[in-house]
This record gives sequence, C-alpha cells and structure tokens, in this order.
Amino acid sequence: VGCSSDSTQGKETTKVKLGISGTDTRIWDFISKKAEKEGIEIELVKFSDYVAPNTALAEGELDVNAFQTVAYFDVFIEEHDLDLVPIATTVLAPMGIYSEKYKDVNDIPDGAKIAIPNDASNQGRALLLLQEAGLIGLPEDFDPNGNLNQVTDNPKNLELIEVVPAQTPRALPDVAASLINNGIAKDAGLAPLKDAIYYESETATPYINIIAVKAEDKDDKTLNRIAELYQEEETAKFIEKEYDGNLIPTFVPLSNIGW
Amino acid sequence: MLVNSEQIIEALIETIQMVAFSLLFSVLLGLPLGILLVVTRKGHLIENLAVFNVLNGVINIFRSVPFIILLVAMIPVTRFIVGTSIGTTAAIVPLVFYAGPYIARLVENSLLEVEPGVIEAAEAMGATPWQIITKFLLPEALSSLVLALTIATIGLVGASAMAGAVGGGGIGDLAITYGYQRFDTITMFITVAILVVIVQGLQSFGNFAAKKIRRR
Amino acid sequence: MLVNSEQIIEALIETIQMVAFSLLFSVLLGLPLGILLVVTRKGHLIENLAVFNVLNGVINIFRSVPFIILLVAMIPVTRFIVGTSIGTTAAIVPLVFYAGPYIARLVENSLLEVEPGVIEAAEAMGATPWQIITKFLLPEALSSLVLALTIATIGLVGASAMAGAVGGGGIGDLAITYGYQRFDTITMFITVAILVVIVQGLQSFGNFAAKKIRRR
Amino acid sequence: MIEFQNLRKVYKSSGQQVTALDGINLTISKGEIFGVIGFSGAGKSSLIRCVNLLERPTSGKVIIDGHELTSLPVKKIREVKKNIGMVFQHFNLLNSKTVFANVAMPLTLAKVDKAQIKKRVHELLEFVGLADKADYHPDQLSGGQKQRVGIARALATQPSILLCDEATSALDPQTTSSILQLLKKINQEYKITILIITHEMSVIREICDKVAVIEGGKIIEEGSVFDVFSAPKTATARNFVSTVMNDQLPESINNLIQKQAGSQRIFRINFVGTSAGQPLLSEIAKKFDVHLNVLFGNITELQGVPFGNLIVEFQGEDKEVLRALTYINEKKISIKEVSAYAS
Amino acid sequence: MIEFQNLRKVYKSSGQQVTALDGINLTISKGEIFGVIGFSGAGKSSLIRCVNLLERPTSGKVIIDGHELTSLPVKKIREVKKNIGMVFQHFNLLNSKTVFANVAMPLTLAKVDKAQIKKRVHELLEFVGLADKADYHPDQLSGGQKQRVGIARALATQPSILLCDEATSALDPQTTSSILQLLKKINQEYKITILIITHEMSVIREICDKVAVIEGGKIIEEGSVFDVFSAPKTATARNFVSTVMNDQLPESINNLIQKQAGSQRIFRINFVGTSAGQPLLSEIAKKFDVHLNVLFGNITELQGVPFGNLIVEFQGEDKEVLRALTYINEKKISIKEVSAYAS
Ligand SMILES: Nc1ncnc2c1ncn2[C@@H]1O[C@H](COP(=O)(O)OP(=O)(O)OP(=O)(O)O)[C@@H](O)[C@H]1O
Ligand SMILES: Nc1ncnc2c1ncn2[C@@H]1O[C@H](COP(=O)(O)OP(=O)(O)OP(=O)(O)O)[C@@H](O)[C@H]1O
Ligand SMILES: [Mg+2]
Ligand SMILES: [Mg+2]
Repeated sequence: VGCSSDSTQGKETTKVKLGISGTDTRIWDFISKKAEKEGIEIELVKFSDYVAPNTALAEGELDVNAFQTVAYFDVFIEEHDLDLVPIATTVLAPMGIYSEKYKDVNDIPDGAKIAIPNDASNQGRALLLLQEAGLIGLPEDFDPNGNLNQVTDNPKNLELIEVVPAQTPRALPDVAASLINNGIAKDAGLAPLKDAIYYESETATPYINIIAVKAEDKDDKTLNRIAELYQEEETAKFIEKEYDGNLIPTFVPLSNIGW
Repeated sequence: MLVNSEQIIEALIETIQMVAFSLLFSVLLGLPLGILLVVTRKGHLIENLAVFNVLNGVINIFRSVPFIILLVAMIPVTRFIVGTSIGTTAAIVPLVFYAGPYIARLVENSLLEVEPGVIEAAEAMGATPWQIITKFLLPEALSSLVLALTIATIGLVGASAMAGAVGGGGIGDLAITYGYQRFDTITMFITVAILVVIVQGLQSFGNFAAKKIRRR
Repeated sequence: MLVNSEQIIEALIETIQMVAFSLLFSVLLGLPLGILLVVTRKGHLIENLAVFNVLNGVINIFRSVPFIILLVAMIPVTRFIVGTSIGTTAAIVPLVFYAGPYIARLVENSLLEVEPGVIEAAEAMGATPWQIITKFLLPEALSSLVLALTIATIGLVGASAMAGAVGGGGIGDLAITYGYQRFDTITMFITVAILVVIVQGLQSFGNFAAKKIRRR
Repeated sequence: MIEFQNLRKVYKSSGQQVTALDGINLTISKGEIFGVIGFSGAGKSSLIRCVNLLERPTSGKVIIDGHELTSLPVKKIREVKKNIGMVFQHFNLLNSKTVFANVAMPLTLAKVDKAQIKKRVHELLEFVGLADKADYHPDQLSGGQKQRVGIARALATQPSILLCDEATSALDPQTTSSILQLLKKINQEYKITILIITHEMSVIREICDKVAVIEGGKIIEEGSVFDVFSAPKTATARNFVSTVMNDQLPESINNLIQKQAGSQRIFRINFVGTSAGQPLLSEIAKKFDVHLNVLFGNITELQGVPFGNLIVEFQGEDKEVLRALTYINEKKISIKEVSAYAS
Repeated sequence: MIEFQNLRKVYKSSGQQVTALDGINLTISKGEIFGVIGFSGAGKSSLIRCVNLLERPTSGKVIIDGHELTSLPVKKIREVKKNIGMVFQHFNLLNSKTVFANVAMPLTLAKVDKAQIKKRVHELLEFVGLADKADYHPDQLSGGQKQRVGIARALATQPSILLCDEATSALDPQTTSSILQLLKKINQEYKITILIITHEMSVIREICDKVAVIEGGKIIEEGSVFDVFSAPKTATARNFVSTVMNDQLPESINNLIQKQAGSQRIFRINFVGTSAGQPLLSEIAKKFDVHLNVLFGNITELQGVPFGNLIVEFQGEDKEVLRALTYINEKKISIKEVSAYAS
C-alpha cells in the first residue's frame, strides 16, 4: 500500500493497486469513487488471464485482487504455495447450461457435443454443473478445480469439448449445449437466468467470488475498508441494477466458504 | 501429473494433424500468394499493380488480426468448410488463414532474392510466366524457401497451441491448460519437452534439406 | 462500445511502446544470433560447430515454447530485468525472447542467400570476420533483412496482443478482451482497424525501404 | 532478318541518365553472321538485348522477320523469342540445375520429349567439350566451362536467330576457334542469322560476314568484314583492325628505322587476293637496283582471301626506287610511303 | 615471391572427384610479371585462388615471401592477404555499394582516412576510365566496366602482389592495352609481383616476363616469354603461340601452294633480333637466281626484340635454291622446309 501526500489539499491519499481479470470495471469504478472520498485511490490493473493476478499479488506487485472464485483461489495458493488470504466475499455469478437446440437438459441426445470452458477456474465448475444436471457422474471427492479426466460416469456418452471460456457462446450452433459462465453469457447477449436451460443454484458456495490479499495484509485498514465498501448495501443495489440480476451480490462470512 | 500418457499421445496426434494439414493448406494458399506478390509488382513478370495492391492489402489485414480474433472472425468460414467451428479439424481453418499470409510474406522475400539474370535467361527463351515461376524462380529460390517453410512450420506449432481456444487440443494446449493454468509442472515439462523435440526435428530437417539444395 | 477514445489512445501508445522496444531489443538479440548461426556453420567464416549447435538448439527451445508459457517461464528474468513482472514494460521481456530467436532464423535465411563470391572478395582483401560481416554480408543482404524485419515486426504486433495476459495492455489486448471476450463488436472492429492500419503502414514502409535498397 | 530503326535506349536511375543507344539504324539479313564491335561501355550489350526486348527500347523500332516487336502482343513476342537463342555475357545459368538440365531447359520449355532431349543435350555437350560435366552444377565449373554451357543452351532448340554477347570472351583460342567453326557450320547448314557482340577483332575476322563498329551508342562504321578490315574509315575501326592485322610499327622497329635514317625510304604495301601470291618483292629485287627489307607486317587470310600488309624498306638510289615504285603501281598494288613516326 | 611446392587441389562433390591441380611446382620471383596460360578448365583459376587460400590446397605448399601459408595462423594469413590484390574472373563486386565504395573497400578495411581514400579512388577510377561512374552501382555497368572496377579495387591499396584472373577478358583491345601498360608501370615503379592468368596469348606477349603453360592441372612448359614464344616445346604451347604469331598457314595459302606445286619449295624463316633488320630477302633475290615469294607470316616485336616468322616460297632451279639456303644458313638464320600440309 503506497502512501503519498497531496500537499495542495493537505489530505493523505493512499494508493492501492487492485488486480482484476477482464475489462469489466463497472463495479470497481463505482467503488473507486466511493473510496476516493475517503482518500483511497484504487488503481485497477487489468489482466486477460487467471494466473498472473495471483502471482503478481504474491510478489507484492498488487495490493489486492478480485477476480476469482474461492474454489480456484484455494487450489491456486496450495499448488503455488502462496501466502494469500481472502478478506471478503463479493458476488456469485451463476454458470449456466445453454442450448440453441434443446429446451431441457434431458432432451440432450446420446453422443451429443457439449462445449465446456478449458480453464482451471471454470472447468471443474462446469463439470459439477453437468453432474447437478444429471448428465455425468463425478467422484465423491471431486475437487472443484478438477478436470475432464475425472468424469466417472457418462451415460449419454457426451463428447465434452474444451474451448476457451469466451468461445463457449460462439460454439452454440455447433454443439448441443455450452456451459457458459455468467459474465461471458451476459456479454454475449444472453440473460443467464432467462436463457440458460439449467444454472447453478445459489448455494454453489465454492464459486462465490472473493477479494484476496497477502496474508500479512490481512488486517490492513485500507484494504479492509475497500472490502467494506464492496459489501455496502449501496453497492449491492448497484450490482443488481447494473447486471439485471444476473450477478448476485453474495456477502457471506468467510467461514461459510471454508476460511 | 494431471494427465496420462494416453492424453499426451492423443494431444501429440492432434498437434501433428493440425500442423500437417494447416501447413499443407497454408502452403497451398501462401505459396501462390507469395509468388503473385512478387510477379505482379512493378517491373516484374506480369506487372499488375491492381492485383498487387489488393493482395498486399488483404495479406496485411490477415497479418494484423490477433490470432484469437481471427479464430472468431473465421467462424462462419470454418463452419462452412468443415461443418463446425470447434475441434481439431475446425482449428485448421483459422490456422491456415493465419499461416497462409505469413508464408506468402516469407515466400515473397525468398523469391525477391533470385538473381535477375536467371529471369532474363528465362525471358529470352520465351518462357511463359508460369514456366518462369515453376522452372526458374522456384527452383532457384528453393533452398531459401525450404528454410522459410521451416520457420513457418515452427510458427504453426506455436500457433496450434492457441488452437486450444476452439477445442483443437494438441500438445501446446495441454501445456497451457494443464501446465500453465493448473500448475502441473510435470505435464508442463513433458509437453514442452515434446514441443522442443518436434521443433528441433523440424529445424534440423529444414537445415539439412536447405543445405542439400544449396550445395555449399 | 465499452471503451472510450482515451482508452484506445492509451492502448495504442502501449502497443507502440511494446512493439518499438521489443523490436529494438529483439533485433539486438536476434541479429547477432542470426549472424552467428550463419558464420559458425560448417565451412563458413568462423566455423565452430560447438557454438553453432548450442545456438541452434537454444533458439529451437525458445521457438518451441508457446508464447503464453514463455510469458510465465520468463517471469523471474523479467522481474530481474525490469523489476516487475506485470505491465507494459514487463511484457517487453517475454516479447523479446519470443521475437529474438525468430528474428535470428529470418536473419539466418537472408544471410545464407548472399552470393559466396562477395565473401570471397572480402577474404581475399584480408578482411577480419567482423569486417566481413559488417561491411559485406549485412550490406549485401540488407534489402532482404529489411523485409525479414518487417515480417518480424508485424509478428510482434500480433504477439503483443497476447501480452495482455500479464497486464501489458495494448490495442491487440483491447481487441481480445473487449472484442473477443466481451462481444463488443464495435471495439473489436475499431481496434482491428487500427491494427490493420499499423500493419499496413509497417509493411508499406518495409516494402519501400527494401525496394530502395534493392534498387530494382 | 533483324532491323533496328532509330533505336534509342536511355537508362534512367536516380536522376542520372545514360544514353546507351543513340539512334541505331542497322539491318542484319537472314543467314548473315553479323559482328558488332566496340569499346567497353559502347552499348553493345544494350543493343543485343534490345533484339529480344530484354531491354525495352526507349524509342525506335526493332523489327524481326517483319514483326515490329514492341508493338506485338506479349504472347506473340514469346513466340518470336522461342526462335532466338541467346548467349549471355554473364552466362545467367541456373545454379540449382545441373549442366544437363541447364542445356535441356529450352527444350523442356518447348515440351520436347525426354528421349530426344537427352540425345540432343548430349550431342551439344559433346560438342562444347563438357560431356563429362553433365551432372555438375554451374558453380563447380570454370569460367570458360560456364560459358560453354551457355552456348550449348542457346543452340539447343536450333533457333533461327542466335545472339551472342561476348560468347567466347572467357575461352582460350582453341576452344574459341572450335566454337566459331561450329557457329559457322550451323549458319551454313541451317541458314541461321547470327549476331555476334565482341571486343575481339579476331572473332569477327574468323566468322563474320559483316561488321558494325559502335561507339557512344552510335554505329560509326559498317560494312563487309573485308572492306572494314582492308580499309577502315574511322579511327576506332582502324584501331580494332590493327589489333589483328599487326599493322602498327612496334617501337623496336621504329628505332631501327631511325638509326638507319637517310639512305632509305619506307613503304607500306597492301596485297589483296592473288597478288599476294606473286613473288613481287623478289621480282623487284631482281629488276631494279634496290635492296628490299621487310621490316614488319603480316600476310594473313580474310574471308578466304589472302591479305597482306608489309612494311618494306627500299634501299637504293632515288631514281631506282622511283622506277620500282612505278612498276608496283602499274601492277595495281597499293603502296604508300610511311614516315618513321607515323604508325 | 610466390612459390608452389607440389601443389594439388582435388574438388570433391557427391562422389565425383576432380583433380584441378596435379602437383604444381612453380616459383614466381619478386617483381616479376608471370603469366599462366592454358585451356578452359585447365586449372588456372584454381591455381591463382590457392595463392591467397581462397581454395585450400588438398596437399602441397604455397609459400609467399618465405611464409608457408597453410601453416600460418589465421591472423597472419590475413596480414599476408592485405598485401595481395586480386582481380576476380567473375568480378565479385558488391552490388549494394557504389563503384566508389567498391573501389574504396580495401582502403576502408585498412582504415585509411576519408580524404585520402577519396583522392586515391578518384585517381584509380580516372585511370580505368570510370571517373563518371563513381556513383553508379555495379548492376548499372557494362561487363567491361565491372571488370575495370575490379581492377581498380585490386590496385587500391598498392599491394605488393597482384593476382589477375582473366583481368582483361571482358575488355576491348585498347582498354586492355592501357590497363596492361598501367600494370607494367606499377610493376616497374613499385616492384610489385604480378601473376596473370589468361587465355589470351597477346596479354602474355604484351607484359609478361615469364610464362607457364598449364594443362590438366600440370605445368607442362615454363620459361621466359621470349623462349616460349620463339621455341615452344609442347604442342599446347605451340598452339597458344601460333594464335598471336600467325604462323599457321591459312587454307587459302595452302591452296595456293598446292596449285603451284612442283616447281617451288616452301621454307619457314625465323628472324630474331636485328637479323630481322637485314634486307635478307632482297639480298638473296639479287645474289641467286631464285624468285622469292613471301606467302605468309609476320614480323612483330617480342619483349622489345623484333621477331619474324615468314613462309617464303623459293622458285628456281634446285641448284640455285640450294646455294641460297647455304648462304642463309651461314648467316645463322633459322630456316626449315615446310610441306604444303604441315602447319
Ligand atoms: N567447386 C568445384 N567443384 C568441382 N569441380 C570444380 C570446382 N571448381 C573447379 N572445378 C573443376 O576444376 C577444373 C579446373 O577449374 P579452373 O576454374 O581452375 O579452370 P580454369 O583454368 O580457370 O578455366 P577457365 O579458363 O575456363 O576459367 C575444371 O575442370 C572445373 O570443372
Ligand atoms: N541498368 C543500367 N543503368 C544505367 N546505366 C546502364 C545500365 N546498363 C548499362 N548502362 C550503361 O550503358 C552503357 C552501355 O552499356 P552496355 O552494357 O551496352 O556496354 P557494352 O558495349 O556491352 O560494354 P562491355 O563490352 O563492357 O560489356 C554503359 O555506359 C553502361 O554504364
Ligand atoms: Mg556488354
Ligand atoms: Mg578460370
């Protein structure tokens, strides 16, 4: 957390580098404005990738990041042996199963092609969703970042095709169904809650998004203040309005997500 | 390690398929384009500035578009040609449109280096443009063309890694999705090692062939 | 449209920064490598098979690794060199390691086409290898080198689009993140159009310079 | 037949202009062996390269067998070119192909069948003395060998016009002579027209029927070889002729003449045709009281006609010398006094 | 001084072997102008290229000023090469540089200062007649002009050894002659050693002190130019000599001889030095009852010495002819009978 004093106004401003993935900055722009009034200047660093924001945070090049689900986060810090912690939950963006050809997941025929995201943070989630929809079976101990190899049961003999997340809506004409994560579905002009033929229930706790910081910054006042600003009612309203209910503010205690 | 040897072999086959077919088609696309870029330019064999400018521009457009966007932009074309926009076969189409114009540029550079005296000799014999191209220009530039194609093939191996975006699979995609995104260092190591072997093999073969042809 | 003109201008500046600096450094890396690849090979100026084989191998390794993986693998190096692993400046390092070896191959191909008689003349004058390279080989291959560098520069513009992965930004990243990932067709169109203009400009300049140098 | 009408060729490059051909008018008849000679840079190559439009004339016409080339459609031009063989000054061989394939190329282009190509190419290589080099590549050949490959290639399709740009410049006299004999033979057998560019007057002497001298892009002299050799009109032509006629007095002879100055007079006697066979000198020595001393010169053959040029010293009394001269003049033999310093 | 000891050069390529030099032993003394002549493909270029190790000898030694080249360290070899200028058969100019820069190159390499380079290069270009082409590029030059650039370049650093591989093959006789005169001049002024490879005997006659004849990679004859020209030992040398000496009977003269056969005998008379200045023929015509007819031949100059070669027909009674012959023999002039068909 960098400090700099703005002598002309005689007021202390604190600079915070916050990493996000993708380019949708609407929520953070909203929060930044609120923070600015309190002397916190949030600099958004945008990544087009799910790896670098975490490594950069661990290396101290970011002060905080907010782009991932807790499931992804848990595995990431374990694999990389990073000393990061979540300080707040943010939103739940339900993933859905979409189709141009079928109205119901049960209509999906044998041997059909299903497009699923190929990245670690989305694939396990997609598989769990498929299991929830009764299309495939997964082992008891399936880890939320699991991959295709772990599918134990595939009664309809579905062909699961891995593509980059942004490709899933584009593949719709070529497949029986695509598993599309929330943000992408919205950007592609789909309404998650309306157009999906199946979507995650609100209790999909592993996929609640979080704000993460280095363990040593766990109690940093500024960073926690930012978390608080996110969890304000005002922000929740903004999100609901701006995202048409497709992004669900989910402010639960960290203990609910295993922290 | 999150992947098994079967997956690796499958990925290897996918890579080979993608590279081989997209190389084939991109040469079929790029070689004529490169030749046309040379022979239609000012003062050359069949000077035609209109054709030259259009080709030059179109090639530039394809060369400008980031691969991932090309991937999307080509979807209708891909669907038209192979019936689907995802999977290994579908990946070949954008790869061809990526590598074709690239090969055209490399071919252009090689052919421009052919000694003008050789073309003169051909013209003096009354050779048709087609004969000049096939019997004079290409054979004289062959060694340089082989090296250029080697460079392009290795470029294709790299680009094929990105074809994972549309479910193309392949070794490179394995390296990215497992090695990079899932931190499976062993998979990453193995897949990168396989890539190194492939590239090393391609380059050695290219060097050898070029040297044979150049004979010095 | 999700982006404003300010963002586009900023991205444009980032692209120019990335391409310009990584071009500079990758030429500084690739040109000597390419020269060494030529002059250390069998029967050439300063034949040294050990050096040749090592360079050839190392270049192949860098050419094998998919760019995104190179991006990660280079992080320690990047941090060592520029002090950070994210942002526009940090993106330059992996770009250099991507484009350097690539330029080396292009340079190799161009230099191998220089007429052996010219090198003979140089040797007969008692020129040192350094003099032969700087005063004979490079000037004679210049036109081809310019075209090769044009190809590499345009390749860098393409690769810089992937630098968004480490927060490098740039027009290409804008095209991918907004145009591709967020289905913002207008931004995609605008950014791609800007890329086309950049590439068209680079290629035209390269063609022009090469023609001036070739003088035919 | 090749005809140049008012041919001009100007090379333009970055501001500079070089007028290589400056209004050439020349007619080369069918079946003729026509030589063009001139200094280095005179425009010889430019001229010959205009015949098959390797250089587009800046203005003027090139007419081949009645066709005005520059106005023909491209396809027709190619047809015409198929009938023109060309030996290049810089060979222009394909390094990627063997000697065999290089020579075979014009035949391959004409889609002659394989067996026939093989036969013809071996015949040609045999002739130019490179039968054992068929599988070599041009960069493994010596300069003269490359040139011979170029010659074989130009002859491959038995063209009706042959253009030779310094076709024997890299060859030793024996090889040159055997190649010139071949050219003469095919000229006579197939009536092919041959245009030879050279700087070697001996080549012209050996096979040409006619010769033109080019200087600064202009034809400054033109005529049958015999006429130009026996009576060159321009200084340049005289220079070239003298290189093969040995009619310049070397210094040692000049010195000799000076030492003995006074008592003698020196004359240049030109014999042409059978008069060279007359024992003229001994006849004079017997008839008149003069001593004759052949200082220098030679008797050679020009297009089958003996042709002599002697520098003879007449020693004796003025009266006797005069009588001898009158006698020679009566025989219609050209005789001219030279001073010791005139060449 | 250049010395070849048992020099062999074998080219190997894909199975085939060509022995280009087959045990060459030759010594070229300092300050000498040494000519090497031979047929196309005889190994001339291979030989000269061994002098500066452009070709590594397969075996044998090349010794320059006492240094055995092949055993020297690379750096030292470079030093030696700096002192050797070379004119290439195929010019080997840099197309990317102007004529000026090409000629300046050896000076640039030697780090001579700009102003001096400028002066020297202009002097050289002036000399080779290309002062107006300084800013041109080689591909804008005619063949002969390129060759002259190559010559100027080779002379730029005033090397102490000059290697010329067919340095005048693309030049007209006048330009050739002026270049040879220059070479002779610098040879005399700076005592530089010049090795000239050529297929033109006239070049050798004009400036060489010594000559070697190479055939099939072997030196088959060697000696002073005068000796080789006046008395060539091998058939090849005789052939080369005859190309400049005009001592072969042309067909027309052969015919002439045959027609008149019977009553006459034909002799070849060689004059060397001052005996060429004696009015021999007229003397004989006066003294004896024979008619002399100079059929053919020439009198020329060889290294400053008049040198004559005449084919003379003696008409007369056997007895008188015999007396005349005896008289000639007494004068120590070489005379030999030739039959109509011997050349
Ligand atoms: N690189 C090579 N590979 C194989 N053979 C070669 C090579 N270079 C030369 N030769 C052969 O060696 C022989 C001698 O060649 P060289 O160039 O020395 O001849 P030369 O006397 O210079 O002839 P010219 O007067 O035609 O230039 C020739 O038969 C030629 O074919
Ligand atoms: N491409 C060109 N650009 C500019 N000038 C040229 C070009 N080609 C030839 N020239 C000039 O035109 C003139 C005539 O050249 P050309 O090649 O016809 O001479 P040439 O008579 O064949 O001489 P040589 O006997 O030396 O081969 C020369 O002064 C030359 O410099
Ligand atoms: Mg010429
Ligand atoms: Mg030679």
